[in-house]
Amino acid sequence: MKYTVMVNEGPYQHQSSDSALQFVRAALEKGHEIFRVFFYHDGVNNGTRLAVPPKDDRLLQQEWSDLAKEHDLDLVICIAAAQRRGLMDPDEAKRQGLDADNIIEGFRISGLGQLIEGSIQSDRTIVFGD
Amino acid sequence: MKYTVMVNEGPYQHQSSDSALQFVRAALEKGHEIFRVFFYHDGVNNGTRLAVPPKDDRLLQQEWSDLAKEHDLDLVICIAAAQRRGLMDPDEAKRQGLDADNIIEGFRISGLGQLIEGSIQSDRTIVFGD
Amino acid sequence: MATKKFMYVNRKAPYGTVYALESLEVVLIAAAFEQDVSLAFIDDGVYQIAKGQNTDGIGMKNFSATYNALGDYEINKLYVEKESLEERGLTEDDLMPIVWEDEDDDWAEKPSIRIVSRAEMADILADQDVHYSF
Amino acid sequence: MATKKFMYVNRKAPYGTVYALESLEVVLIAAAFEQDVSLAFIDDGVYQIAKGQNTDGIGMKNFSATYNALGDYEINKLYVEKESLEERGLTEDDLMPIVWEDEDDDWAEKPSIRIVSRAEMADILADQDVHYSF
Amino acid sequence: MAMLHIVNKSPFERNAFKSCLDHAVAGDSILMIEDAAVGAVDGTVFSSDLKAAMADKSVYVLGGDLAARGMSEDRIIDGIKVVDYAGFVDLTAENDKTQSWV
Amino acid sequence: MAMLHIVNKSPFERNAFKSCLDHAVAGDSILMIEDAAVGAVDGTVFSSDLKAAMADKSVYVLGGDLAARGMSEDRIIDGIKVVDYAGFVDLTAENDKTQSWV
Repeated sequence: MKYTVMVNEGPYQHQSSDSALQFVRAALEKGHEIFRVFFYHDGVNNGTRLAVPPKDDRLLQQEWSDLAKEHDLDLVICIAAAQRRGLMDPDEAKRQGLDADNIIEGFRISGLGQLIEGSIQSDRTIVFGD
Repeated sequence: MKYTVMVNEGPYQHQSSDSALQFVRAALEKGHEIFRVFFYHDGVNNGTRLAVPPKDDRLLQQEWSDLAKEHDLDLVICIAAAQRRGLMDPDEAKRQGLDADNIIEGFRISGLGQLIEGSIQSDRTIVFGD
Repeated sequence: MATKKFMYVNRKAPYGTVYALESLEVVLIAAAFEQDVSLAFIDDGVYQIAKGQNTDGIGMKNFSATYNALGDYEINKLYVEKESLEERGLTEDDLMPIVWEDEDDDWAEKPSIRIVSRAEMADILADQDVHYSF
Repeated sequence: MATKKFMYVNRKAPYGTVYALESLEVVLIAAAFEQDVSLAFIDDGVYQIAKGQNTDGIGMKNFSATYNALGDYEINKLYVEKESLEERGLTEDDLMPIVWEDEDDDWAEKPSIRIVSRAEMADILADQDVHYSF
Repeated sequence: MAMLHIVNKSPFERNAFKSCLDHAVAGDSILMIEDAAVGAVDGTVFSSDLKAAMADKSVYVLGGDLAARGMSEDRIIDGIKVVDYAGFVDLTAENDKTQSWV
Repeated sequence: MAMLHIVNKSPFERNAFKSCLDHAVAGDSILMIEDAAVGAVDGTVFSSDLKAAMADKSVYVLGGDLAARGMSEDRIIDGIKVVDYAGFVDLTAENDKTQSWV
């Protein structure tokens, strides 16, 4: 089965990101295909590389990044939501005249059309939010 | 009257940041003192300089920054909450071996003791959250 | 590409959270994909299309006029739950008169808002392929 | 510095949101300031101190043991609302046996949890100087 | 020692507003901001609870939040006072302390 | 064309769970995750609503979320099935579509 997963909250504040991560892992283990994970609203904040590993807790942003590398996942951050909240990749930061970017490896920034296309192409769309 | 204001949500996702900003402006206009604004939980995300001015909407992060400059406000971001979520100043980024920082002018990163101290020193503590 | 039935489920008041605004942004993009698009306004979601919204006092962008533009994108199925209105002391008269122009009927203006009962809403939700929740 | 009465109002379940964990982090820091600290567990906040919490299945850190450490910081006023427990089918037996050692009573172990009625909780809240809401 | 209770949640969506009413004591004030503003409207499933609380408490609503959600002032419960942000600040100063029901 | 309803909100805090019950149709399935897991416990002010829904709908709870909140499986309502994340995935595959009541 082919899935598109939508993540609408940032890491830690709500469990959504944790739940989505566990769901995606379980789906992959069962041999399903994750066509795309789309990060919207505060979900864009899952894609920062500036978070610091806590002494005794999970680092969600890194876990998403590692999972993407391991399974060649397509993790897409919505550009409009990202601009409001300050999540930037090198190209977009340059285009906006900003002096830094903060995206972590394994995520890419693109438009909302990627969400719709994901839902059209996939058998199931699963939403994780507040 | 002397106020400490606590902001517990990031910009846009919840109205908390807007409400706190309007409250602080109104308090200043009435001649009250804002001893400190403490950003906790996702509230730390109000302090990024990587957000992009929208065509037709407010840029909350910049509005906080401008207000701080104008009134010499003490805007404090909780370090523990910031580390989880990826909000860094140059010193902390360097200390953690990160290649970038994203704090906007007018905010500083410090510990939770700043919140308690603010509430002890102030006549009123007002919480804005989800 | 296959055509699917997309349902945007709006259950929250506008301005208190960003969901209403960012839901609308998805809807506008979705229009380009030529899918079957419906919007449901349930619970506090009914306030999103309340008429007379004025944000001058809170410094936020008033995006309510955008709902009137949906007709231009051929998005004209806005289901509003009757019980949700009633519980909040509202009637259809409290909603914006959102319309669309029917190309097949000499561009006659027709209402986009369809008031449905909770039971009808349940059936409408059951009849969709993709549910985006805001 | 003046001594104020600080009340930490906990109204949300743990793990679904970060508030319970980050509330506890403030409480631990607050201990150093020698203020009068109380915690209230109201509504879903009562689940924060439910016993037997096990987070193995969700990949999150189980921080519930930290409540047991509060006594060492002389934080021993944990008010739990009776009606909130009852509405959720819970009793005091479902809560962790959080205790503190009374220095003035030969280090006798005493319970930190005080079950109070909703009306009593209202009076306790009214008697504070600073309310942090989580 | 009167308290200002600040509520920002719709009474139709969450239990925070109800919990506030259950814990406010006589003489306290309640201010509705953000999504809670819709709770000021008369003729809702919540209005009788709020009216009961008004017997011994003062109730306020932030006008800007009410207007943003399309609710005009002439439909709110009699006796609820409409304030702006300056009035919000005054309420925090006039009361000895505040509690936010987030 | 059966639907899986995913609820992640405590029924004591928000109206999302109640709204889900009001809109699910016969033959649908309901899965409680995150804070909604506490809704599975028997003897609460919510359990009669949920039991009524179970007359023509299947109800599941994510075991990990139940355990995290200290609720043991022996106190949940009879007939509610406990699943892990693998079971969650199976439910999304067995049903034709899903709706999240966020």
